Amino acid sequence: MAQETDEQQIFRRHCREWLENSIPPPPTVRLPQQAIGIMTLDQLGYLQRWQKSAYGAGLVGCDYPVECGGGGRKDCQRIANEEMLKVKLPYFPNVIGLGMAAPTIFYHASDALKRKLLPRLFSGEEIWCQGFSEPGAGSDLASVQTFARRTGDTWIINGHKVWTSLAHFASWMILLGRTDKSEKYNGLTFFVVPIKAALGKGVTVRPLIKASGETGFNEVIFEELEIDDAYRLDAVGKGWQVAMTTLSHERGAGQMVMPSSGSQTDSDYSSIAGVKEVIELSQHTFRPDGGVSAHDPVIRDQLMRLLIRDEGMMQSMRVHQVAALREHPTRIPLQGKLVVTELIQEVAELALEIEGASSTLYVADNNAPAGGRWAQAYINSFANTIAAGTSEVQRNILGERVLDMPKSK
Amino acid sequence: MAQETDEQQIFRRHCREWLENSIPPPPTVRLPQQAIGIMTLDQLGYLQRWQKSAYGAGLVGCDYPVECGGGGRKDCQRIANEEMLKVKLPYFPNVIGLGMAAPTIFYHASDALKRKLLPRLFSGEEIWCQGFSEPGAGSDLASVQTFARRTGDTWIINGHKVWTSLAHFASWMILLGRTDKSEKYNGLTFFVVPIKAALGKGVTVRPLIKASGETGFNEVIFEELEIDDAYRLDAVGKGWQVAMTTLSHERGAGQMVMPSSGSQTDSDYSSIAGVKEVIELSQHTFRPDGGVSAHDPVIRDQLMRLLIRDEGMMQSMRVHQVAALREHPTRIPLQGKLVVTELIQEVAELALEIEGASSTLYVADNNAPAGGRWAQAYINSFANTIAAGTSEVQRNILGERVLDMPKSK
Amino acid sequence: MRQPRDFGFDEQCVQLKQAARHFFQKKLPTQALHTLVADDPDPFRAPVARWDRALWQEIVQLGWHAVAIPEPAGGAGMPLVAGAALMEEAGRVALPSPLLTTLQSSCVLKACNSPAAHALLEAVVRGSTVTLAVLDKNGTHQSRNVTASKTDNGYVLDGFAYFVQDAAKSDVLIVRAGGLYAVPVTTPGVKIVPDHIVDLTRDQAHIEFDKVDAALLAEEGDAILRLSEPARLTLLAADMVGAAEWQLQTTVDYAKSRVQFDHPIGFFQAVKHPLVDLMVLIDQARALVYAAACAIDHQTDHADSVQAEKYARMAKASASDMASFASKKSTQLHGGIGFTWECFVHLYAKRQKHSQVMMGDATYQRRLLADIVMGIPGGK
Amino acid sequence: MRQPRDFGFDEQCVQLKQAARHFFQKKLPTQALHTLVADDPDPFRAPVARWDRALWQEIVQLGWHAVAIPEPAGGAGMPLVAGAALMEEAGRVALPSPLLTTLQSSCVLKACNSPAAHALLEAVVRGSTVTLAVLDKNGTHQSRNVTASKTDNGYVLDGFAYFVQDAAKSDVLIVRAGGLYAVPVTTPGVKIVPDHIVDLTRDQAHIEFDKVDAALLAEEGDAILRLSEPARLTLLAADMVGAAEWQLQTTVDYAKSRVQFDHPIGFFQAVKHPLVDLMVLIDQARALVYAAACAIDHQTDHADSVQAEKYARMAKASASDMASFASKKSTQLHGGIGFTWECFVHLYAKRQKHSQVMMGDATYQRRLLADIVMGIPGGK
Repeated sequence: MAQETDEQQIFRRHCREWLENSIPPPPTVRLPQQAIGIMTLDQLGYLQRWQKSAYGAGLVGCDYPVECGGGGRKDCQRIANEEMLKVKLPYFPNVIGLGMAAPTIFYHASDALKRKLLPRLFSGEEIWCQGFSEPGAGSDLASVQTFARRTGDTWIINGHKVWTSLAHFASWMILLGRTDKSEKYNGLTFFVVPIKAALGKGVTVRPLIKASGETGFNEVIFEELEIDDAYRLDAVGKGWQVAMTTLSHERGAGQMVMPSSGSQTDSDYSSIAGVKEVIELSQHTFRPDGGVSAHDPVIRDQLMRLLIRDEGMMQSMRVHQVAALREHPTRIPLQGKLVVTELIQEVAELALEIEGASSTLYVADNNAPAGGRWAQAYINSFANTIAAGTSEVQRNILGERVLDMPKSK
Repeated sequence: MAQETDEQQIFRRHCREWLENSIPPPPTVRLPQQAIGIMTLDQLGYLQRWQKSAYGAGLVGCDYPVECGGGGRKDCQRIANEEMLKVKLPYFPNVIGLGMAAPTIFYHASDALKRKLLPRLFSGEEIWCQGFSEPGAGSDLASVQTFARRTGDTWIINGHKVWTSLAHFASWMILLGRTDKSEKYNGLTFFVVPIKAALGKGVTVRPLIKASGETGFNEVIFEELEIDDAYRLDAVGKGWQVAMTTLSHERGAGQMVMPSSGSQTDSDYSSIAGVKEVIELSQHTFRPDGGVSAHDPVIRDQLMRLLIRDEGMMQSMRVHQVAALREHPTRIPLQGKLVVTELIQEVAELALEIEGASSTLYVADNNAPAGGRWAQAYINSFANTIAAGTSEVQRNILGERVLDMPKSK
Repeated sequence: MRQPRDFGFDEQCVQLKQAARHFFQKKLPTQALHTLVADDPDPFRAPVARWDRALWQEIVQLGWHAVAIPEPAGGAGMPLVAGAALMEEAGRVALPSPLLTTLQSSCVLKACNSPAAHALLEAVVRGSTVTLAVLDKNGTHQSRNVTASKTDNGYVLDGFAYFVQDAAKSDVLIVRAGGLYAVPVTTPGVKIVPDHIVDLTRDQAHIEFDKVDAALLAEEGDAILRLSEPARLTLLAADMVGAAEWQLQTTVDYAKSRVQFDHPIGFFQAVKHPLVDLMVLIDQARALVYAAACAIDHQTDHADSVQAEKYARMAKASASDMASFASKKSTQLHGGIGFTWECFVHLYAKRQKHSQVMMGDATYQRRLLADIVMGIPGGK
Repeated sequence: MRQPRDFGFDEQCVQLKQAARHFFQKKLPTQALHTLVADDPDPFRAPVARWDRALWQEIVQLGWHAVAIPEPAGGAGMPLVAGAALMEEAGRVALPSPLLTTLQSSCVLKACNSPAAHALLEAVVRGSTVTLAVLDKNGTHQSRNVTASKTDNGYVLDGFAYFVQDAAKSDVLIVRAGGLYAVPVTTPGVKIVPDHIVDLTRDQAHIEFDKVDAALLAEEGDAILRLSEPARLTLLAADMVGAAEWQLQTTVDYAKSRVQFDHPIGFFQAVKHPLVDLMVLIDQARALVYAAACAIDHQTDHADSVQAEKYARMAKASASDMASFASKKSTQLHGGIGFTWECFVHLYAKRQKHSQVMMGDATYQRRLLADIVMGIPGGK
């Protein structure tokens, strides 16, 4: 067990002290469950104020160099996150920026670009979105067709990106584009694109409606958009390698720890997937014969199955934090996305079974249990098991990168 | 609904009348659950006497031509089987012969060979085995390496077959061999091989021990065995096509209905997979807290899940019998092997859970519930989910042949 | 009684199934369904029943709404297996209509065996649509949520009923208030409050009864409901089986046409194998639906009706698990498009979710099945 | 009490785990295990314990058998998390030995807190092996299957105990007879009847006590057993996790080397994906084992011990489901070779099946977990 460094110890104290007096007031608007569900400027504004405040105190971007707007510390983001998990806080709104754009920029952009982009990314003043998926490029990301053709020092972009969360608020997009049609992987190049500035001038953002009836994703269409070559990351034709940096961070298996706040701790079970809420739900919903759901032994068994998986998942992340127990660098982190998204789906489905007849009621119905939250959660759960690498692709990745089995494609 | 033909009606009456007075006496030796488990000559002799008697009465091979030893009837084997299902009978021992060798010979052998082989196959006097699998050719059957080289009108065979049920009793083997190493599928040729006559003269049969500790399968080794070219089926290089006839019959999706007896009917639930026995078992076994297993609501739920699948499987075979409901010719029959073998496995596993601590006891232990049958059944269940096309291969076949999806290999 | 091996699928019954398949596929292709029910994605839209009344009139003219009503009452007098086959085809197009509620209500009315019930059956034959108002706020039959008082002219009902299916498409309510009562929806004092529901292909309401005149159909309401429960479960499960077959075929089609990694995705076993498993689940559930319908059609004594109830609970349990898996896989395997409003799969997934909990989910059915097969622990 | 984020895996504990891994892998490669325990496939062979006594003596010399015994009694005084880590490595080689029973018995003895128990702990440190004889014929604690009578010199036991683990490898029995009693196996009147069991890597017996002299360890037998149950569950689950990791790695290796259809079979998702799912199950079970051990090591009040029991039941439930899946998939994915005696996978599958039912299966653990988390219905 490596002991904490002096820097880490001092920084941990700093975090604690600052947090003691800096927890933001509760929001006046109802917040979505995740940042990618932000719908209104009111919601965004509240969360941006929190991110800016945490950034100001040095709790965001701790491990990035000072000249990029970071804290210049070593392995301290983890400490800040741990302290931010201990108190009840909102989450950061700029999740694509912090989780994916920042490390990608850090590892692949020019120094000038890092200095230009990262400070306002960390502060949350500029929101980021991700332009990867296309109608014909989902699981098979390398088949993207959005084309960038070069004219001197500018690139002209045409194409169609889909499932871009936060695009309607975003100043910037990280974009994986094609610059050579003759080579699949080596024909890709990576850009940062100032989409807000170009709205109506080559960029159109349109909301996509989810199966739940809500908006939340967007499609972004590029028509003869011109951008400067300075917005290119790494070399022409190296886009796939750059995208791998993005994706490894998205999967929690990258080098840089993502700044994060907002989980609610609980002295007993802090359930990620909402199992605890469903146990609560079962206490005041009824089986078809009128019995309380929480008294049905089969329902109890199913609830415990999910509770055990929930706890097992959290404890396995705890195992990963112990260096001596970490026999493979990405075995546990690469499981996270797969495990949590499937668990959330099953929890929501069990909640509907527990609600029984009243699970038919949707969010607009005054009699819907928990405000119809679980029906909505179930429908939306597929966005999570599909987006950012479907569960099927996640299992390929785990089988290939961790268990070293041959590629399935 | 096509009505029964006159021939069928008369034949059905004949079957009923014969069966009324011809049910064999109970065996004096304990019989294995399936024909491929036959271990002793006593067991074999009892079952051979039954098959010969049923053949003598015209209940075996009904639909084959008279000149091949068959009944020369049209669509009557089904009738005989239905009638034989209604009473408690032993099964036929020559299952590989009846189910696989007979239709293969019928569709691909010379008339002379049909006349020579089929009568004693139907009567059960000559037992058959199947020489397909090899150590390196399991799921990928077409990679068989057992080689037959031609010298004039004889073939010299060298190679190694495994998992050959009944080989220790068999007079004949159907053998898929390689006659050309340069072509995978078109380099195969199909033979019938008189293995019993060649024992010690180019053929060695050795028992393989199963994980349950029992024998039951064999390996068969060919060393410079000479056979006559008359024992070849169809043309040289057409072995794969011939084998497809064998396999489609093995999967219950062939043209010829396999003669079969021996299921036990039951006025209420006639469970194929033994669910009923496990329900019975649960009435006198105990949970770790001392409660009767049958009173545990979660155990009851699990039992009902299996009972429903068991009944669903049987009813879906009933659906397949109704021509007007048969929207795809092999959709239901091709499911049979997959569904029944996986169900049997899960039933055995639940039985072990229900037995609790006493599930640790094996067949030699006097205190083992049901004589240790369920532990043995669980271990042996994998022979069924693996042999004759693993469950994984069965799912490929269903996806490709019934749902018309592209081949996975 | 000995049951026919073919479930009673005689020529008439087979013809009905084929005609219904052809008719529904032609009249309500999925694009038309989407236009009909999914024009407004806003979850807070008004809870208006979206259905095609003209199409329903055609169904009535074909007599399919009265398929299982005995000939003496003017119906087609066909067996329940015909009704199940019809519902399967209706489920296959996710038909928004009062067909299920009307067929189910007919089973209740047949069980009532009273002149009033006979009269209502005749009205059904003439085109009246009927639904059941028999559940309390918890979705159970436990509380006396509606009470009936005898008056000089008949009966008066007071109280609330919940989870009334396709109420906005119905002309008459069968209300549980100790006994069963018939109430035309236009009767003064009936207040139908539509629910905002997830399922876009159905409507649902809770209903207030305020001194509502009603006609007695049967004294022993709960007994009649129990008696008719196997048939009602079977019809519901048939709808689910049909819907699941659509989910299977649509997803298979997608898997054959969507190319990723240079293969149609059906090449990949992670796509292919779950679809095979779904096919197996569907075939078993369908078979149990037919077995249940056949057993109900041929029951003559108590043992028969126990057998019929077993098959019906098996059918609903099996169909519910099938529907859960079908919805999950049809959505998941459609990938990015699968969770959008414009894709059709959510219409079916939502209908299936609704059906899964109606009349009790799989776990509940298995509990009651176990009580029949294994006896009730403690031996009541 | 606040628990360390690292589960208490200090340097000593990590070193133990690494040393154990190295030692066991070197001393008992799977081929040697197969030779040791699977020489005779006949199910009717004599029920003789097959184990390597010399290897056990080495373990004793390393002090690992006493790893969790407090220093005052002469043990290593390490936390339970060290014992769990050790058991995990022992499970990984499917070690036939009295290690599990001795570690579990030590937990019982520690809980007894009596001079006799202290003395027995000291004997354990010196190399005595101990097992529990606490179950009745139904595998439960329900019946008074052994009775104790007080005599002038001490106590005398009469009755039967069942499902005694690794009895043939044990020197001393801890017998439940109201209280808990210590009985050396050589005491006159002790008759050990070996069971014919499925698991080749363990032995098991039922034992007759006929006027057997015994030393009282604790008056309140059931309370002590309950108190030590979380620790015993945790050690058992640790063994299962180690065994499952072997099942995973061995099957992955096979999937990488076995070629069919021109690909190593690991290419196919029907092989690859279940192995990934198994890995996830293992990692969760392992994490819950560590969490349980850590919670037990750091319990100071009632709330802590409730928490410890929760984690321990989670660990055993999780490990049992994991073991079931691991055994199924490791056998199935080995194909034809997988169901032969010569293949190693059945050794582990049989050990796992045995472990799954020991101390109660997953369903049972979940029921007790629900009683803690959700309260007992009816509110006892």
